[in-house]
Amino acid sequence: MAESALELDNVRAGYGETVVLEDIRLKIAPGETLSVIGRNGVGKSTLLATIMGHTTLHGGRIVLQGKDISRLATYRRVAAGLGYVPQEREIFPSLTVRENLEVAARPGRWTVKTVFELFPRLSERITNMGNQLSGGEQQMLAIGRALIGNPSVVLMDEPSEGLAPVIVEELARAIKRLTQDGGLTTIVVEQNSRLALSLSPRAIVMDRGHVIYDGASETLRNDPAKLEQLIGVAKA
Amino acid sequence: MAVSDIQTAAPVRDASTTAARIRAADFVVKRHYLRWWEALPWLLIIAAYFVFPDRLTFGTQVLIGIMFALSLDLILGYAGIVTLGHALFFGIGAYTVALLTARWNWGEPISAMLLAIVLSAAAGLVSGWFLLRYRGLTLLMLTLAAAILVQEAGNYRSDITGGYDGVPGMEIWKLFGVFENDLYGRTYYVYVGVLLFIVWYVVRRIVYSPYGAALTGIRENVRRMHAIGSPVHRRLVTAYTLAAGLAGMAGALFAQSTAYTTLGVFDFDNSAKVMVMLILGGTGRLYGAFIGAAVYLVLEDNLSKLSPTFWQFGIGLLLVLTVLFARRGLLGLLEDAIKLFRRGGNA
Amino acid sequence: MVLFIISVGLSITMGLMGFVNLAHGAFAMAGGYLVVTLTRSWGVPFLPSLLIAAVVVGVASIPFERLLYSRLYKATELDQVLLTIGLAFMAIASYTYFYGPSPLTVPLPSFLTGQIDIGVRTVPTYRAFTIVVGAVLIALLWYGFERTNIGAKIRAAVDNRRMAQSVGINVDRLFTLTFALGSGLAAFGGGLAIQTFGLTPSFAVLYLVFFLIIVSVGGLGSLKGTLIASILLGVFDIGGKYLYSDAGGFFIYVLTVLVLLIKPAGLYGRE
Amino acid sequence: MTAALQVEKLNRSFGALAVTRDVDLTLERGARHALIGPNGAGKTTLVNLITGVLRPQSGRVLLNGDDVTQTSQAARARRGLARTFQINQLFRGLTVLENLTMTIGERDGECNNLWRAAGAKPSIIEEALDHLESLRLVDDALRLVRELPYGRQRLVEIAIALAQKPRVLLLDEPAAGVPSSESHLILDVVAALDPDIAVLIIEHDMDVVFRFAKEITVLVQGAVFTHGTPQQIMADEQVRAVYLGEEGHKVAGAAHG
Amino acid sequence: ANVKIGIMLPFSGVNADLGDANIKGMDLYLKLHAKDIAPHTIEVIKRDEGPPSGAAAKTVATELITNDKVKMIVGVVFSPSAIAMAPVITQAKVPLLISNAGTAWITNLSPYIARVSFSMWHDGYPMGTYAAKDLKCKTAAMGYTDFPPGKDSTEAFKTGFEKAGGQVIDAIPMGNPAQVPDMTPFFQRVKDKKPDCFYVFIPSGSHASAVVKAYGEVGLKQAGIKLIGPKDVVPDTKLQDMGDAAIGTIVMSNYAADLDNAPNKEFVKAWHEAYGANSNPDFMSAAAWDAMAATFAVIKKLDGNLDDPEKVMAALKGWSTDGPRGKVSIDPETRDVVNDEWALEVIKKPDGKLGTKVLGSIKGVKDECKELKVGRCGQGK
Ligand SMILES: Nc1ncnc2c1ncn2[C@@H]1O[C@H](COP(=O)(O)OP(=O)(O)OP(=O)(O)O)[C@@H](O)[C@H]1O
Ligand SMILES: Nc1ncnc2c1ncn2[C@@H]1O[C@H](COP(=O)(O)OP(=O)(O)OP(=O)(O)O)[C@@H](O)[C@H]1O
Ligand SMILES: [Mg+2]
Ligand SMILES: [Mg+2]
Repeated sequence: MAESALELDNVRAGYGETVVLEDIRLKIAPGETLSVIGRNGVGKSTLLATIMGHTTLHGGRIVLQGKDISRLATYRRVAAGLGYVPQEREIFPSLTVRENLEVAARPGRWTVKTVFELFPRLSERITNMGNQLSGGEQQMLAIGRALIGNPSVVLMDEPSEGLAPVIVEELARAIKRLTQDGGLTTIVVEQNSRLALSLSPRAIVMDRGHVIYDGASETLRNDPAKLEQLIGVAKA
Repeated sequence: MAVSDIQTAAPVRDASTTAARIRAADFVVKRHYLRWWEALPWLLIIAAYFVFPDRLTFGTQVLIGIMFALSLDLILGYAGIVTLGHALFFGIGAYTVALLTARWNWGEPISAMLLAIVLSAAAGLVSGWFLLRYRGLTLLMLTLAAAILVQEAGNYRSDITGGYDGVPGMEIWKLFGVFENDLYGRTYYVYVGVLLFIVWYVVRRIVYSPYGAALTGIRENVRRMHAIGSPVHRRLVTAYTLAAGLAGMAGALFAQSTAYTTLGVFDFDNSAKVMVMLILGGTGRLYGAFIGAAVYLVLEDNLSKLSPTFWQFGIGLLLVLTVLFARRGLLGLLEDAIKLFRRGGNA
Repeated sequence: MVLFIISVGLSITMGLMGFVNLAHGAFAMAGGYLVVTLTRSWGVPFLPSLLIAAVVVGVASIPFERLLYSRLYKATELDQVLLTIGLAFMAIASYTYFYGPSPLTVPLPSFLTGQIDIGVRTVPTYRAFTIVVGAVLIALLWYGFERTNIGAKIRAAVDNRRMAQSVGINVDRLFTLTFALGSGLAAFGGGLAIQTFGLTPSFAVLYLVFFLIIVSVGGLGSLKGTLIASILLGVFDIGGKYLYSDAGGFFIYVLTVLVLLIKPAGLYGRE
Repeated sequence: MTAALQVEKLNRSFGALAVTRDVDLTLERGARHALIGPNGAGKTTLVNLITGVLRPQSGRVLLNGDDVTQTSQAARARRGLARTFQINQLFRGLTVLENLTMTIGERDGECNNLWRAAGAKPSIIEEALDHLESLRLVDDALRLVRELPYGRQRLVEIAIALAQKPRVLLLDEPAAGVPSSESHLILDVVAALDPDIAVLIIEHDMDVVFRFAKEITVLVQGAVFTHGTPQQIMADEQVRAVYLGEEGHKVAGAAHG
Repeated sequence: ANVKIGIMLPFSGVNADLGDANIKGMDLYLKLHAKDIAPHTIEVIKRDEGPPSGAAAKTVATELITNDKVKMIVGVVFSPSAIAMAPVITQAKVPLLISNAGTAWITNLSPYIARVSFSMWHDGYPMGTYAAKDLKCKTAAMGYTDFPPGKDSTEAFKTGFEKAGGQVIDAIPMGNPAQVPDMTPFFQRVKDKKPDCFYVFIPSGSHASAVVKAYGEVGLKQAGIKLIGPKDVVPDTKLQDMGDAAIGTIVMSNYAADLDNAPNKEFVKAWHEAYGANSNPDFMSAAAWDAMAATFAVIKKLDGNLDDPEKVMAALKGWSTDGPRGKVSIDPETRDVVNDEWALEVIKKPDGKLGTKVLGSIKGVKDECKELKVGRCGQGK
């Protein structure tokens, strides 16, 4: 297929009147993983939120597998194949672990069972309420909840935050596996640039609402000076 | 200590940081300063005395309504305690006055009012101590039930309280032994007006004090308040006690100005109405109580004259419209309008 | 039991949807008046009118939900209180205008009047009837909410609306339908209540406190809780009145206070 | 010398799940201690037990040698125990500056005052601004917390804990959500603290842990798994298996080496 | 001259239907008799009496006096309203003519208060006598709504009943007026106690229907217990809705729509013409009608000049009429009404509708509470 899994065309978006993202152009092929890095508050989360339809779109188009979803309600975008792991996890506190998964479930290869295989820790906590989970467990649940919707494109906002290093490794392996043999397309926002750059062959760097680098992760990994220049603390 | 360490850690401060510091400090220091428009309600209250000389009995009820709403604002608006039993304290205040005159023949208004404040505050202290461990709907129902239980108890002993027929023949003595409450209600309008001013001043001091800030903190995030060492329960009980005392004061003035009271003062309706008035005006902003009580009562009065049967429709419509178009109450609407006006002026 | 049927509707709108709906009584009242009109002016028999009223009010509540309630899901409870009290006031005035302030009654079919013998003692037929109807409703709702994950979806949407949409829940439609269900139940209960409580325009607020008590004692959003609370409070109320009439009103309030002091979230509430 | 914080044989379970099992932990004055362990090991629960959010079923918590097991959260805070939350607990509807003045006000007992105006004490405002400045938050002083990006909110969380002038400071994943480029700010601030203050940090970022800690406790399934210097922990094969993994191990080595 | 009169009734809220029954009677009189006082005219100002807490009533009364300058106030459904207003009435010397509020001792509160309606004792006391003597009840239970008129009414009944040799074996407060009118448990208790008669007082709103329903549902009728009470139990306005369970109920009243006298026939006919055949006047409407009649009589007698309150009171004290309720006058001594009382039984009329049949009557009933000086009735002016 020549068609890209997700395409952002000249997107301008923000919160109400304020514009946070300017002129975003992105094309992601099916099965590709894209890492997004950048300093605090530059609009990484806003980028994902915009794809989900949580922000105000001021211009441009968002195309998911050939279908323009720019005007669709969020739940329709999910039906069209998006999955989302928000930065603050946003587990439903008054639902149990199982219910948190069930409300998001859609038919496909991911089921409650397979999610529990990925995160065995969760299956031990199955009757806990969402707000009775440890931070890391919530993170696992957030990821599981996105996967169980069996999306074709999954957006993860800092999925490694709060996870133990072993689990992060496990997660990274899982993502790689999924993209390779599952055809899953993934966009990962990561604070941990080392992890981000090892996770995917391609990375973008954002600054103040713009994409200022789009290219091979390899380049950045091998050139710490350039990386520092792109994401280092500007003022200091 | 730690602070000085940090200061040495950031020895050079660039100009923009300094400017930002000054701006921020300035804002906090000036927050409690009186603004010119804060005189407006008082000017209106004074003006009303001269413009509507034959409506002062009603005017007095409005002032009492404002006082009652103001006491609620302290706990609802600032501390975030949602209660449906505020009429309890209003009622205790009213009955203190009523029983003093009817059973002990003591009709001196000021001492009776002070006693009413003390007793209702005491009731606030005791009930608050027990109830303020709860929140949300639970607290709502508990406060509601508390008021109704007292009401039922009053009805049970209607030999003392006069039940729903009320305590008649209350003899309220002249104010300071000189001023009688005339038919036109001038005396009590002035009297209640002055007391309202005092109450307003006290409440204003409280909400702009560090203690008031702590109440806001509790409303915003209790968990954090616990973690920074705030004695949350004590703070809430204090606020509740104060508000109860002020509500009792309003109740006492109500009983004195009408020289009558029945168990109806404990009604759920009474608690609900004061809450509606406050939200209508806008919570947590001191003047919401003024606008809310005045608008509600004046409208109720006028509409009920216009159509004794259907005035409720108008009030209902007002409430609905307020929620839809002025989410933060009438006061919020006013603020938005002013902001818009300012922006328009600047542009 | 009648109280239960109305309360269960409230438990759905207020408990599950998290909307402080003080206009709930107004929907119940609308149902009551509709039943009166249907039976008296149009000659529709009582039972079909009950169902028609439930459906009509349920459907009629949709525009209310879309135009008014939906704007306030994210607002504070205080705003919700203001809106719904306002609606209740308007309903009272409107119904007074159309139906007058006097209490109305419905003609009951003869098989619902009188008493039936259940062996140990006789009970009023109507009471037995409401109990049966209530039981059927419980069974249906139980199945609907506990067996499917609709209940969980509603709670998810209340917890975090944005996130619920992000997992593919059509929150708007879900809420509209749930609200219509709650209002329809209210109307159904309102129709049933005419016989027991009478029907005046102030119905909209008169029994509100009771609904609130039942819902809070039962625990927000819990069907089981609402059921048990209405039975418990009903038994206490009747027993208390029978034995110690002097202290009549005391009992349910004391019980309410006790339950809530010990279990703040209600009998079956989630802490 | 009595330890700043001492935890003895602490136990706590939720239903059948034992989340804290016979935990012993000592923070000497000036300690720089890290608590690590897999997700759900009970680290946050331990902090909650120490600060009084939760009550233990058995065991004791001593602050400066005094038994505080039965006292309230607030009482412990007033004895100099401060913490940050893993999930932000801020006054979201207030400005950043107010978040701090309130904290300082409660610390100094200023909030018992019903009569003086809140802004009347310049020393409080100055101190609050100092804290903000150390975390580069002065420009945001008058913004509402809820309008800040997540990373900045994390910094406010830390500023509040610092403003309590604690003697024992518990940091629950302070760097989570703060980009690595800014997490050093946090370390700088903590490093600049009075060396007498005992600090316990919970972190999954091994960069931070190994740069900061002089002592590490590993918690697994509610119990202390092992305890030692960073070198010892790094060398521990079992810790690597249950927690660090290959990558984490490498990082730990890099940070320390 | 143009005479300004204030009318205060509850037009909104839970008890709006009581105000409705009153105002319809007054409006009807005003419409039909406006010419009677020519060349004078009357201007009525209607105000909402508010909830039965008294507070609103006092404010409203004050404003009617100070702002609208009315010469007289007519109406008032709730006793607390009248009690709260009393000091204002005394202070301002604006006479109050009560058309409904029934607590017996209200007229003692001010020399400027008179009543044309009834006190709780007017129905209750004779009912007690009648139950013991004519209905041959040896024992009775009493059930009442737990607020002052309820206590008043049962007190009156008990006094009359026990004087005539009966014995009250149970007195049951049945909740306050705002509570759910679920009467079943109380009625069950009465059933188990097996008295001969069951005297019930409830405010005549939705509680009335509930009483009759509970009476039918619990099966007191089959158990041979007679339901008796003041007219509030089966007011004419609600009678048709009550169903057959109401048949056989015996009440004591100063009025029934079916009373067979000329003025009443006219009154009922005019009523049907004005408000439709399905609407019926009840004892409140009749009292309200008489209140207007008394007002008009005063205007005529004083030739339109009501400035002197003493003269108004004097005119009221001497007033009497032959109205729908039969012969009615105001006792100059107590300023309370003197009227005939009728013992009525609910029957099914030939046309299938429910109606009442007169079983007996007692002429010229005064307020026994004041005669016997019971409690507060004995105090005051
Ligand atoms: N709800 C909101 N309303 C208004 N402005 C917002 C809102 N959320 C974020 N912003 C602003 O949008 C900008 C981008 O924020 P965003 O959260 O996308 O940053 P980020 O790159 O994800 O940062 P972080 O690394 O801290 O997560 C920031 O300046 C922030 O202040
Ligand atoms: N209120 C509760 N009820 C039941 N179980 C709970 C409750 N709170 C926490 N738990 C469970 O206790 C265990 C310990 O949780 P805790 O938050 O202490 O873990 P943690 O070590 O901080 O993990 P993380 O690194 O993921 O933050 C978890 O498995 C959690 O699910
Ligand atoms: Mg982000
Ligand atoms: Mg944790």
